Amino acid sequence: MNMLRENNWVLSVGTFLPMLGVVVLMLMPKAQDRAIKLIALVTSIATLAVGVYTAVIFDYGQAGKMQFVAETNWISVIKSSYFIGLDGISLPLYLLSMVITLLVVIYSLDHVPSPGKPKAFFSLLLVLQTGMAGTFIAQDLILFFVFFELVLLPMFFMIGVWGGEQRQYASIKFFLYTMFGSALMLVAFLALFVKTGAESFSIPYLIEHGGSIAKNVQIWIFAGMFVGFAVKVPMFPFHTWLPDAHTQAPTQGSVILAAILLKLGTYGFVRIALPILPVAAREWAPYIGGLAVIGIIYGALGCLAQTDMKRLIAFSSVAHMGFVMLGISTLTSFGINAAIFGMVAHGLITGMLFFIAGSVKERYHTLEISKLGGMLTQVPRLGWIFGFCTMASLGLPGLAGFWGEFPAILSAYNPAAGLNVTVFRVYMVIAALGTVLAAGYLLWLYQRIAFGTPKNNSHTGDGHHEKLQDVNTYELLAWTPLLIGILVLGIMPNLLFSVIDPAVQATLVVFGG
Amino acid sequence: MQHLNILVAQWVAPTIDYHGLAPELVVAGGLCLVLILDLFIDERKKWLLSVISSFTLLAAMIPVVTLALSDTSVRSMIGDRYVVDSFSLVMKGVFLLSGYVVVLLSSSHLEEGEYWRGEYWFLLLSSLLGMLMMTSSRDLVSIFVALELLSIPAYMLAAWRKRDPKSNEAGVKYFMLGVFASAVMLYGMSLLYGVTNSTLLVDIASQITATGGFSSVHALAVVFVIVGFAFKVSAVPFHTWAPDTYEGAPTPVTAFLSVASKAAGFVALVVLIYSAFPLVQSIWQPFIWVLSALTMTVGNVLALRQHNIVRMIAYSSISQGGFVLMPLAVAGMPGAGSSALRAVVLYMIIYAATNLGVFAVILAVSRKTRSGEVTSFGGLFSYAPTLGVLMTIFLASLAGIPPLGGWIAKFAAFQALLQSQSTWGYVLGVVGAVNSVIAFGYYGNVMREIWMRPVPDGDTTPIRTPGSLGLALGITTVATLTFGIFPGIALHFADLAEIAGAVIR
Amino acid sequence: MFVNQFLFLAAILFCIGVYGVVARKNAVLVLMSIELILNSVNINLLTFSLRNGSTDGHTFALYIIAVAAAEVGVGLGLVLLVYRNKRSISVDDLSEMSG
Amino acid sequence: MLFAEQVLTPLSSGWFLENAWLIPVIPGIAFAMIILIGKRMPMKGSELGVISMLAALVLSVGAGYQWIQRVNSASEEQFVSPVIKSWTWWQSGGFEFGIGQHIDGLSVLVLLVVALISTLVQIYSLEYLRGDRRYTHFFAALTLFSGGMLTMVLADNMLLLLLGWEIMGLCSFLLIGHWWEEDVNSKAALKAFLTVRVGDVGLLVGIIMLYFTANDWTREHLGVSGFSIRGLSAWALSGEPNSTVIMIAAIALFIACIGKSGQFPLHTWLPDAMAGPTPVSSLLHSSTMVVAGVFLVARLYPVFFVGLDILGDGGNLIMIIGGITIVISAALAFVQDDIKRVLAYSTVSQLGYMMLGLGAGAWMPAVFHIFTHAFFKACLFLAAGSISHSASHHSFDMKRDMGGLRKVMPITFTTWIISTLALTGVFPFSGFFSKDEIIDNVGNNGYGLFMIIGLIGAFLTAAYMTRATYLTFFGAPRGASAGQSVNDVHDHAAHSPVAHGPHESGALITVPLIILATLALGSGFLNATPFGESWERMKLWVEPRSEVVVEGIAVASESVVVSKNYSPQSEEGHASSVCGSQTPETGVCYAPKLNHAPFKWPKAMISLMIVFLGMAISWVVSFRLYTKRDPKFVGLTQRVSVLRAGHKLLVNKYYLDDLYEKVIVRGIAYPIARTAYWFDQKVLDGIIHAVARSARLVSGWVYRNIDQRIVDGAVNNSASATKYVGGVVQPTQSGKVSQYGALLFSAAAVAALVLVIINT
Repeated sequence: MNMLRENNWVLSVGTFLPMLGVVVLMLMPKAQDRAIKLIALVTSIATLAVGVYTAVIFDYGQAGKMQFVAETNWISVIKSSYFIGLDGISLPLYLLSMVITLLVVIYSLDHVPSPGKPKAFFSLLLVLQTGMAGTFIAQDLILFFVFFELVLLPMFFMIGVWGGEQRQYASIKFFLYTMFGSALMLVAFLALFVKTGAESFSIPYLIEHGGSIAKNVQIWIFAGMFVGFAVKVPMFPFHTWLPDAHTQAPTQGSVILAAILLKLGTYGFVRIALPILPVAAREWAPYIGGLAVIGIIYGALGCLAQTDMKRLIAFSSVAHMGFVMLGISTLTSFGINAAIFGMVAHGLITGMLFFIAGSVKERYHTLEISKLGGMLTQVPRLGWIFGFCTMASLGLPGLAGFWGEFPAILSAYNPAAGLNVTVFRVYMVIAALGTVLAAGYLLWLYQRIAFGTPKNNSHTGDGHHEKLQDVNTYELLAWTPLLIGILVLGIMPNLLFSVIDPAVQATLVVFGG
Repeated sequence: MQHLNILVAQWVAPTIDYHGLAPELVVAGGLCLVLILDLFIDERKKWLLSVISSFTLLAAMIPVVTLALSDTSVRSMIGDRYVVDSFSLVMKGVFLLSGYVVVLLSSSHLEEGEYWRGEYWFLLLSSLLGMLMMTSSRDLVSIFVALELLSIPAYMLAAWRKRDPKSNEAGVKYFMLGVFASAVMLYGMSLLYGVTNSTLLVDIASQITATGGFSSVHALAVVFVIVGFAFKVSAVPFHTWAPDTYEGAPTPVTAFLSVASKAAGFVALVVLIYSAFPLVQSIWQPFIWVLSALTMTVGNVLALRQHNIVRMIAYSSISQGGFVLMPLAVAGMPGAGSSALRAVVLYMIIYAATNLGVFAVILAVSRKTRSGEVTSFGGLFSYAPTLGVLMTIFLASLAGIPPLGGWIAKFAAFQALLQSQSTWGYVLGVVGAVNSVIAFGYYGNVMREIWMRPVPDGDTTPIRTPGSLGLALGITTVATLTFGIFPGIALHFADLAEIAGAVIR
Repeated sequence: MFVNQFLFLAAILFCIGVYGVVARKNAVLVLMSIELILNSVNINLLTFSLRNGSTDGHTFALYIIAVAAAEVGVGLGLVLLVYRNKRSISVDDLSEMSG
Repeated sequence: MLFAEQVLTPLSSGWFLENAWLIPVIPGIAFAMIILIGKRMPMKGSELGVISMLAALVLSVGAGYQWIQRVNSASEEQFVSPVIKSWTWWQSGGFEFGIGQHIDGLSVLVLLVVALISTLVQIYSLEYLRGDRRYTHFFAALTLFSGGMLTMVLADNMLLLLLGWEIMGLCSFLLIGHWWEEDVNSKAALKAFLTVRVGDVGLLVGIIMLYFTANDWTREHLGVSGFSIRGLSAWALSGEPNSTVIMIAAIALFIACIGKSGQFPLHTWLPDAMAGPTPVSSLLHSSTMVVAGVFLVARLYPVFFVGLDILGDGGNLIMIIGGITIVISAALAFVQDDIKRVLAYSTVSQLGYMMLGLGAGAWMPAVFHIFTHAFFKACLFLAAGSISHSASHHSFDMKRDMGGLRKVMPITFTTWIISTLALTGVFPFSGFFSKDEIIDNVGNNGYGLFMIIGLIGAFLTAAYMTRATYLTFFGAPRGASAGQSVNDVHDHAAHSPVAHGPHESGALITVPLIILATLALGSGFLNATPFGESWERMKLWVEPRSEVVVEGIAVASESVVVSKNYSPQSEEGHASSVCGSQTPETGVCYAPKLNHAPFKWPKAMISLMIVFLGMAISWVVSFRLYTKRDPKFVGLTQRVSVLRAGHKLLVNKYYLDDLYEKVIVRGIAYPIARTAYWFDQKVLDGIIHAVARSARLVSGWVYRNIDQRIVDGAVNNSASATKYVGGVVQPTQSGKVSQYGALLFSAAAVAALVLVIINT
């Protein structure tokens, strides 16, 4: 794989700039509330600026190639190097992580969750940003693993310290689950390393040599990676951490979790598991697809059983990520394109939904669906934005969600050569039914929360209606880019597809075209 | 007798390479100085002794560095019985630096209690001297002498708080079991001598299967010898002393025992395995495999139940020991030898830095809370954020979370296992992976206390950390972070460490 | 040579020593049992040394005797310490810490 | 057979045709503007909606005019190729998705209908919703709906069609739930969306199947993707498709049509959708949106033609569904008291006619019925709205709040009567020319049974409309129409008609009514079969000619087409074509060859007789029942058991809603969802907890057994051990040196023993 190495400083700067912010924050006295927020804001703006600059100088004509590649010695003894690069698959996710972080910071300017401690909160946020961005640019398995794990602790604390009632349980569960997955993943990485002759952890190198590993060995190694990534996604039997983590996490945590963290898993499949172990991927694909559609239906059913708004949105992630995984499991470039689009779209939409859930909680002091109602009369702007996101989430054509969902279903009709067509067509129909269920639970949610008349006991104990504040400036600032993104990507999906496609094609070369 | 006389007549005094022995000599000189000065120094100026001790250790680092830079890569003395090779130099560095950190940890602790300071420093330095010798010993006799030199002062250190029954208990348990274990080990050594007719490790290596195959005596000898050091590294089921001793001993001593003393055990184990037993791997490999799996698992599950922080760390360090044993369980497999050695050395380096950091925080916190309960860490982050963050870093490092030191250590261990490409290696790898998750259960519990729980007694006065403790914290933090983010540095030293004359590659 | 007899003697001493360590409660008796084991080791070493005709075994035995003396010294010191605090030298009384 | 090579005349085109894609874009922009600045406009954004609809109407008329010119420019046996423009929307993974316009007669026809009725309804709404608190939102949604519908109509590929389709669904949801403060409305909105969405699964599946099976062929022969409507049409008639695949795809697509067009058994949402404001019912749920399903069948007719074997022996799915729908919904209309629900069931029934026509190969009459039905049904709804707005005080209950209104509301009454006559198919109103044609053609194509169903439907239609007319306009005024005050249901703050009592509505309401009534009266003459072929303008302009077209990829949409023409063999003025009956040897077909029934007065007279009979019987019964309160009739349904059972069945809407809600949703989905959640919480999480618990158990077990038993057993020291265990609550590490020592040694001994055994 030939690579472009010009301007290779941008990625490192973009990734580690937040760490600089963390260092500065560390030096700030705790009491300097405004200064702390300012530093966090400036850092994330600067990071995004670097990201945007990266996107500007990105050579879209060669989106299939690694660009801005930097490679220096890191841990030469174990043949791992600091090897980073960006291609069309990474670019959208890389940028998304920066955008989401900035928006979360903006939102947090006004909404540092209880118990406060803005210094620690913003520091963790920025550490998270480095971890997320780094995962998307790492081209070395060890580097990938380090970044992949780097997000764990900050998220653990974010849930555990700033979360809801059962935050401690949720945070430990989240952590142990993910840790379990990544421990097996690490073993799989090592096995891969050894089986390719213990030469290098570089992903391009492994792509070149991974195909030669014996089939049954590939299957086992893939199994290890599968568990690691599937926990993060999360796929059906490994998903039970997600509702708890999402529900208990503070709004900001939920947003980041939904928008970026879940994508680390799916990204891992696309970037690592599939291209390096094509033979095993073929063997596993039907099972992944099966778990994906189970996830779609199961997540939807889970949603229907919820009484808590945030938990419902959390379960909807299981269903939506099912579509993403279905796209991936087809092993076709179209399916994977759809999957990556789905990741971005889900990031925007579900991130937005969690923002809204946070604002609802803040205003009504509850997320019990039965206690909410009439949002449109009390806070009409919030209600309409919520409606917009609901529509986007249920896959309305013309909004971003559709372009992740529909092509994924489409691709399942014709999976890659060698996969059982009948099985995937059954998956397709089930997934299509899933879209109805999605419409069902989302509209049902919307109907009960936004429509109707406000419940008397909804926000104050004494039955007295206080004037609820509609969407405020910080929220508007934080949300507008997401809303615009949902709309623009819905109308012009090619903006994204044209970037992803060459890279996906390049990735799938190992499958023989 | 006749024979003996002839031999005595032929005896030529061995030539001593003073450059090679310089680190030991410096430490020996330092401890004599401490012993003598203690007699003359006024009680109020005893802090001078800690300064002398620390400078002794730093001074001993100088010859270690010059030896590392000198052209002669291997210096062997006394008929190859005492060897200064890259492995021993790296480990000497580890011992001296961790000794230095222990001195930093001890000084404030000692100043506040009415302890017998002069003797404390003397014993500490003696034990360290034993460790330095252990790294270079390549003969059963010198290994035994080094072992006792490092152990006997440690027994006394454990019982250091004379009036405290817990401390007494710690010392007696440690002593009784330690002596018993070394007696068993000696019995094994005597059998080993019997079947190989040599106490020199390299000779043992070549003689042990010279008769072709091996008998039950071989197996008994090898197992008993290994048991002696398995006790030292507190491998399950030879771990029973460790929790009680760690809990009862003064905290700086516990730090010393859990880091330096354990590392010394591993040094001996590694030297024996690589120099003396490479050809009888079918005996020790399964043994160490079982020890490793048991140690990780039992250490973890017992740690989960602890309420005392030091006791919890004791079990944690038992389980960490299991991870160090992990690569040794496949060290005899073709192709895995050098990466196993690297993994062990790396693990010891990083574990030393991290675990000492944990103890530094425990010491700092207990200065305020005066409690050993895990719950005493409740709300630490709210009143002592720096300590809270540092403790989090150390615990996360122990749990093996990137980008902190611990992960690369675990990584290297796993790598060695998989490098062996054997089923047993893979199985142990999975056991290790599962255990690294379980371990987070108790590390996470402490983190939870620090970050998410209220302060138990509501006392949120900030903690004042004395300078020496702060320095220790600084050193360990920097090391933990640096080794994690740039693992190349630690790996570089680990990779350099080669045992001269080792048969396993 | 009566090598086997010496070795048997050493083995028996070793076993008695181990039994003593495990079964005796009195700390001093435990110490003595350990001495028994060390002496069985010495007998072993000397026997092998004589059989093989090398002096290494003798040397080793001398070292063990010297170190054993130091060990016993420390051990008795510790026992004394315990006795002062607890007025008992039963090792089983030292079980304050457990779990 | 004579193969005549001839160069056909170039087809004319024009600006309006070439730029027809602007038509949906205009409302789209208007929608965005209403959302953004609507509230600040003098008329709260409604003017933007109306203006955009007027613009769309003008463009549509222009396009229609130029399309007629284009048809006229073609020679008689020439295939009038649609004006197609396409751009690449996005591409990925070897897939290319286009966006573009596809204008042919069908598009133009529906375009005109949608643009015209949207315009009229928006004008009507200016008055009808005046003072509504979400006035702006209403116009925004209405405008967006028009944009979506126009997009769908003009779409050149299935994906774009899907986009328009879903936007319509969304707007339907928003508009039905416009007064969402009331639970009923929001529930109806939800129901409508979900029911349609169930059908949409079929659309998704169908589109996907067609794409994958057709793509290679369309790429090769036409250079378009498998989403292209033109490509799919040609592919379906090429003899290429596997009959099973195309059948499944057609069924899948038809399921979507069932949902959207309210066909049996998914029709239940449509009557509930009447919870929306009347203009919405008039626009979406009678004249335009609900015909989307019919439109889809007409649009992809070749696919259905081949896939479902239209014109084959016996019935096919479309006919059967259409036929069932006609009768069951007409029957339901009798038990409704709500005037809008009567009209809703009537709509369902009329959609059934359209489906029946399409299923029976009567493409042209069915499409023409879309056209005529739109006018008279929209008019009826608006008239109903006019009544509720100005007379019955927002009530739609005919029995309670209406009656005798013909004198109070003469314009409304007149337009209602015209539209009713059109609906019932009385000559010379427009319905006669379309509905009667459908029935006629069904019979002509050999489906006698379905023709009888059609006639029964006509009878029922006449009867229930007479009943509704009688209840509304004749007899004595009741309830609100008599001036009694009722609780104000909707929040029409500024506008309160209670003060004036029943009166005629204002010009903004009556003018659209008059326009629509005029069209209901006159539009039938555009395709007046009885007067000979020269009157069949619609057929000329709209029906695609089933000619074999030979065209190169490069000249796909060029005007000059070289056609290998089969010799015209005149049968009712049409050339016989192989299209649809066999595989064209060279070239492609875009439309199957269909028959047209020759018009015969006697047949028409029979159906007219049936209609009049229905009216007469219904009039008599209504008069006796509602005015005279004749005891023979009143309570008849309670007295006669057969009638009672039938009545109960009808009142309960055949229990279909119960089936869906009680059985399927409550009976199956909720338990499954709850079970799944239970599974999640108890089993999956349970496993996790069990693992955690077992880890603790293991640790406990290790304590009790490893640390304790082995130590105890090895050391003969049970007495002190028992004491120790008794003293310590939690069994823990014993803390005793001797036991530690025993453990140490026994472990070493066991290890040595095992290793000795395995090594020697």
